[in-house]
Amino acid sequence: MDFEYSDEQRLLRESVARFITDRYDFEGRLRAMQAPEGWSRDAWSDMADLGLLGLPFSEEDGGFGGGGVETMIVMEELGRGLVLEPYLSTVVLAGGAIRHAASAGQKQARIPRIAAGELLMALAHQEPGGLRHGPDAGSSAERRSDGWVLTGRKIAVLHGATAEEFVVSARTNAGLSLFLVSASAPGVRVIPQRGYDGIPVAEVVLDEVATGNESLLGEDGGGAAVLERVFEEANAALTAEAVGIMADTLDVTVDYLKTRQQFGVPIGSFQALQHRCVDMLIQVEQSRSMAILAALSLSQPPAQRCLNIAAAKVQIGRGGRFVGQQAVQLHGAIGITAEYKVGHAFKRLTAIDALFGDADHHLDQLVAAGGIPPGNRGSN
Amino acid sequence: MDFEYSDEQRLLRESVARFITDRYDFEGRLRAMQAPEGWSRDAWSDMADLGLLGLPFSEEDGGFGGGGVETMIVMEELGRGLVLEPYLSTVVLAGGAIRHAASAGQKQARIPRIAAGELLMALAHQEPGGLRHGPDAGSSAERRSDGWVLTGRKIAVLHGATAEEFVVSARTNAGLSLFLVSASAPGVRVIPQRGYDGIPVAEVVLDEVATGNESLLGEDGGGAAVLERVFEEANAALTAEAVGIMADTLDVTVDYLKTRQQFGVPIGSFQALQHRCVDMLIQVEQSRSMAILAALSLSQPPAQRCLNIAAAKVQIGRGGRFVGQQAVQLHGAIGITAEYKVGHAFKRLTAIDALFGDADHHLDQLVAAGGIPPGNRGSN
Amino acid sequence: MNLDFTDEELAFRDEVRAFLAQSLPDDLRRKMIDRRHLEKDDIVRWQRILNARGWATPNWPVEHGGQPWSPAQRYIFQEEMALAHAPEGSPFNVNMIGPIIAKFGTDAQKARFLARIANIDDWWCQGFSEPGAGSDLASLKTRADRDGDEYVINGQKIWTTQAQHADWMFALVRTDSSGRKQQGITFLLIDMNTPGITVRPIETIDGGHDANEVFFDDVRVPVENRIGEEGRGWDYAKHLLGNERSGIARIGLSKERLAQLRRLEVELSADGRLTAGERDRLRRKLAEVEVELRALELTQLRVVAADAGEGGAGAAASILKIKGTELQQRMTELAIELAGPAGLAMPEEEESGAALEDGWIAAAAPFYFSMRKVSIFGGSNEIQKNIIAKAQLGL
Amino acid sequence: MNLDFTDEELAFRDEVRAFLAQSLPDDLRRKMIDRRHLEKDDIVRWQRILNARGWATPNWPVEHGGQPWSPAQRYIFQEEMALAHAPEGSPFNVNMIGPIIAKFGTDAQKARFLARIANIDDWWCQGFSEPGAGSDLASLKTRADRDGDEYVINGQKIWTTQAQHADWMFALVRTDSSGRKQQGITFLLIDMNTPGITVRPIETIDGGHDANEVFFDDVRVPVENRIGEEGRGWDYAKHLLGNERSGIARIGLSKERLAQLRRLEVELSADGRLTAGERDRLRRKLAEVEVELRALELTQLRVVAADAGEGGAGAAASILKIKGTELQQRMTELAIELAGPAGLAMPEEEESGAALEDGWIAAAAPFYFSMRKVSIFGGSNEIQKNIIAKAQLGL
Repeated sequence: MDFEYSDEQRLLRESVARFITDRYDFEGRLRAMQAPEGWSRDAWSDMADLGLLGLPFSEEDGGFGGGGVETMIVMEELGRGLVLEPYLSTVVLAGGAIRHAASAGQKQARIPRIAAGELLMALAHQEPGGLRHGPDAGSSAERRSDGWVLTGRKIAVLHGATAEEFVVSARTNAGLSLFLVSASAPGVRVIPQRGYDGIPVAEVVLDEVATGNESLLGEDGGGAAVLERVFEEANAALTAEAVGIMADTLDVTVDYLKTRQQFGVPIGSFQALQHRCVDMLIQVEQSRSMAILAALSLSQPPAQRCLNIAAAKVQIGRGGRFVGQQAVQLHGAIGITAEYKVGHAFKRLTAIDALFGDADHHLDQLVAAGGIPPGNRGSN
Repeated sequence: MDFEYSDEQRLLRESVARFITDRYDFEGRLRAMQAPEGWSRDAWSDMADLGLLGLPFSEEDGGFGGGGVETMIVMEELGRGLVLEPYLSTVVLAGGAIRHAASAGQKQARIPRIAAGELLMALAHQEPGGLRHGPDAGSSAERRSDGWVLTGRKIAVLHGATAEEFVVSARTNAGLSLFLVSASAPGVRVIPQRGYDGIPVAEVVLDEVATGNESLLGEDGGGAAVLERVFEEANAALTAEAVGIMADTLDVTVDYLKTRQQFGVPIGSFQALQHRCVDMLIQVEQSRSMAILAALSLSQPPAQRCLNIAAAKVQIGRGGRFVGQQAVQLHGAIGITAEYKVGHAFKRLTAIDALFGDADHHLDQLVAAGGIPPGNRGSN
Repeated sequence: MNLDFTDEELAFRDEVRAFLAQSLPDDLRRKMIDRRHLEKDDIVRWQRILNARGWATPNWPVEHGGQPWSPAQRYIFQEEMALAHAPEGSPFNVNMIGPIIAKFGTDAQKARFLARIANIDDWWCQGFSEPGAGSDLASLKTRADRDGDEYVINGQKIWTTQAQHADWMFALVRTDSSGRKQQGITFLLIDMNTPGITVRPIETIDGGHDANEVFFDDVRVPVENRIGEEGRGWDYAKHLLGNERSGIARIGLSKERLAQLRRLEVELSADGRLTAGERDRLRRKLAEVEVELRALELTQLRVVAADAGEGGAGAAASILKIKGTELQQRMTELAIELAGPAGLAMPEEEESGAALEDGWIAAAAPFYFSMRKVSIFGGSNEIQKNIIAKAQLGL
Repeated sequence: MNLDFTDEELAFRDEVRAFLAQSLPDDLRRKMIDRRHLEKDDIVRWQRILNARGWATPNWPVEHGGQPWSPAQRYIFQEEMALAHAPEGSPFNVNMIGPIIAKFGTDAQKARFLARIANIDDWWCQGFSEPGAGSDLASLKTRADRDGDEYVINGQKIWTTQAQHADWMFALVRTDSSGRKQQGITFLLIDMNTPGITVRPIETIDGGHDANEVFFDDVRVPVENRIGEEGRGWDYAKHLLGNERSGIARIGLSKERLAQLRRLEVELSADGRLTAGERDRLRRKLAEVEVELRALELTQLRVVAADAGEGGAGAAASILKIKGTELQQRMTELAIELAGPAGLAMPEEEESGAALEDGWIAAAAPFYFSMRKVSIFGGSNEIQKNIIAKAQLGL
């Protein structure tokens, strides 16, 4: 049992933290958000230089062989900066699908380019009119002699407008399957939208998009299993991101309470507000514990992994909502302006809960399984 | 739309309030509780003299024709005093069954004696091992030529040890039915117990108890409908009692916070504790509103009545728990001693939630019905 | 004691319903249902329809265009307005400056302003908050120096809702800094076209631009635009904040939203867009909200009745504000939970919600974010608790 | 970074398990499962079994009978004790006065007391709280006046848990009233058989009599029974309150209770004593508690690890106390909800819970009421929040 970072992990943390401090202050983030693409290619390039974009890929595939803890470290710091760049979409989501399902050739064509910051990808899975979360889709992929024809409509595609290639879920005769689809393929229409949390999203319409045989990612009919794995990793990553946001938001709020004067004293001297901050701190600490559990669970057997991460998502969904709402409330009017950080943090925490199953969804998973299995600390 | 009491109602309130102030202070209550029977025959006699015991019975039956509002007024004041006497068991529960189901002869034999404080009764319905609440029972009543033979076991019989007669629920061939059973009938065994809220309870064992034909209360097989009606009235009454307890408990707590000094100031000057008291006040006011709704619903059609009262029980179950727990917490150690009032109030509020369906149970009723029907303020 | 409406009240309700069915424009109703942003023109149009009927300013004194309604009638009117999806009028015109001028204004001020306020010929905004003086309103610093028949105003207001549309502002300004901070505050009416006024919009987290900073640089206001006496502005403002206790909880709106969520639950369940578990939980959450809302509705009716009767329900308005805003916020939480990831995309401002399928999904997030303000503005819920603790509990 | 136990730690766990399976008397285990009141003899008997194994005082310095365990081992030991339904020892002996004497006592005090404390040859109680000095502990007034080689004590302590059994009390008394109230406090060891001591039991709302008032009337205590220096008692007491942060959240106990509730859910569902709706809701409540409990367990492990490593997890002990007590209380809420009206009847003290069918029902209410104290005693949760706000957040 050991909660210490290794020396390498400590260095990783310091380098990402320095990147945030030096290159990604709140004003810089606002400028990036207001730019046409809604994020910064320069920052992305810096992240490539820091080695972050290849982090979770194996060394033989051209990455750095990082595991759950390394991703946790990166995501927490990115959370502190409310980073807008397509790390989750390209590295964790599309990159995760590639790690778990791609052929050697498919990997070779993509992972080095992702690690270098040259290839942007996105996962196009969510559809309108279905359940809010789950590894299922109504889009169709019909087999043709020379490949596949995809038809369907995808929404909430994170960073969809700047993706060069999509991982698309669609139903074949064999079941849900994944496909690599170029954004410039005929029949693909991408409608950019603003996400409420500042992360650009897109609607992606696939109108009889013909793709070659090599577009199938993983086994025909094997898409759901890959997606579930990817969602687990995404949720572990989001949990860490949320911890970074929550911790930073608490810091910002406490600083504000120390500075802001009302009735002739700093409002931080009011006990009701102090106790609210303590309640926020408790949520931060509880969430941090669960982010660690989620990160360390990624290397565990499926049932353990799945339920530990579900439990983590429950905690950060609820804790994140509390911290976000209270940070806004404690700031008063300035908390609801777009010119100030906490409002953005609140919105991002809201989005994190909504993505890949909210707290209630994951609580249902735990209920169905009869609770969190024991044994994450050695066999029981 | 009118929230004012009539002059008669105002007088009733004043007279019950005076009885509590003059005759039922906390020390007197403690003495009554520690007496062998666990309550005071003198106080009961006073309540008879005040006309409270005949209140809900019609004038032609020997009562005073009071309605839901009158019972609400009485119960709220009794709640303020944490009154231990068998008002709920004799007048509301057993008395309610008699009002709704008894023959003229059965009424005549009992109501005047109840009103005079001479007849104590109790409802023996709850059984071990079943659901926590519902109008069903496993006890049996077999038809004989000259009457019935009852067998079963009843628990949580409020004021069972001092009852002269029980209203017993038991299953006949026609379904659940109610019977009037003398406590001294052969085969009846009454085991007195202390209730955690100070109200005595009893276990009542019926071992082949033979009763006459005249023991059937209401129609053979008509027991469930009568019980549901009685439970509605009991819940409306308990809601009002809870409001009295909550309001008094808030008063006691606020007074304590004004008096108790720590760190050189009254602890009522601490903002976190002030805000907690405000949260309690909000629960008191919300609960009072629902007690009024419950009282006024008793004269409405069944669906409206049932669901309005369910909603009221949800509110006082949750509000009562909050007020009780917080009152204890705000008092600190003195809150958990048996020598001080708030601990007793907390326990009684706990019991009120548990009786006749707790907050969750009644929420389920609302869910099953699709919500509270509109229309309590005129047809919609 | 009873909760039933009298026959007269039921007849009044039918009259209100009939009027709303006939007179509320369909496009406005649609916008309200879709929770879309109302333009100034939308609000003005509806206000004038109400005004033509004599119902634009029912709470004003009868001699200035109010209605002699009982508390029950006022309650019915508000509830029916909300259930019919009618827009609310400008609170600044109808609930704030109108009653203030009617009560404290000179005859000249009444003649000049009241009818125009009722018809929104002038659009008003409220200049109270300042940077550094939010909940501690009395510490405001914007100065008004007397110069002959004019005050010369310098300073800054902030969070001024809809100042960008406003023709007039009613403002608190400091005319004296020597005494207690509540003293030396004066209540002025300021023409927004006066030279020296600059309005800068503030973007809020819901994507809206209704909040503003307003800067005053030697802005000259005639003394005749002062309400009441110099230095007594705090008293007039307090009167205003205590106003409208019957509407502060916005029960009607919340009931309408709850009804919409109930419809959604049925619709989404039927379409297979909720699992059985999700449906059960949603139903429980709705039932929980409904219990609290019903309780608050009755609490409000009790407050209204007490105001009409022996008067003074103490800090009741603060209770209504706290619980009412909590429920409004809770309702938007339920909606954004239901929207899920589909709700990530923000509608463009020019986009028509009605044109979108599932318009409620597009509206869920902006509405959730927007409603955070209700527990902050008008005295934060923490301030309301301070008020109750002091005024009602004596702590 | 990893959460797995090492092979050595797993072997240690097996050793603890085997010991508990073999050595914990069945009647004690049964009493614990039924949440029945433990007699003094029960606790003493078990403590001596542990002491014979060398495990009665693992957290003490090794030279005084402690164990050189790693934080993981301490954690494993506590968890296994709870899961096996082993009684907790007297916290006053094991966690409080023992470590204090080991750290601040004279050699003579160590020789005289420590072995007897470990074996509960002497039963200790804590004399800190006074009427009027609860959370504001430093304002205590019980006086100790020096008279030759003795202190003469006059005053009153209150809420003294198990004073009725105690042979000795460790107490804070005032030896100087001139300076700051934290100064002038002295830490004394008082033989409860000394003339002038009166113990009066206080009944608590759970029906128990473990709380007491203790009165001192010219009670003479030899100066040799003073811990450390006169006037520095506050420092020693603070050290004590910061102690035992690894156990304060009582995770093991809560896990055992959660497991019992899970078993109950299965059993009651199978018996048809829960409707489908009740079962679903109970399962959700249990899952919610489990998430929080798992998070707190990890938080505690992080605190323990930080203590062992670079040290100082700030106000972490207060966080553990707040959340830990909330969860303990929540668990008892779930049990009393399940008990329903059947839980109204209080068990008589002499009644054997095991003899009752559904012993958990009889235990539910007393346990629920009893657990209200955990958020009050040892510094109320409000005081803990004050501590965190100041120490950790700098507010």
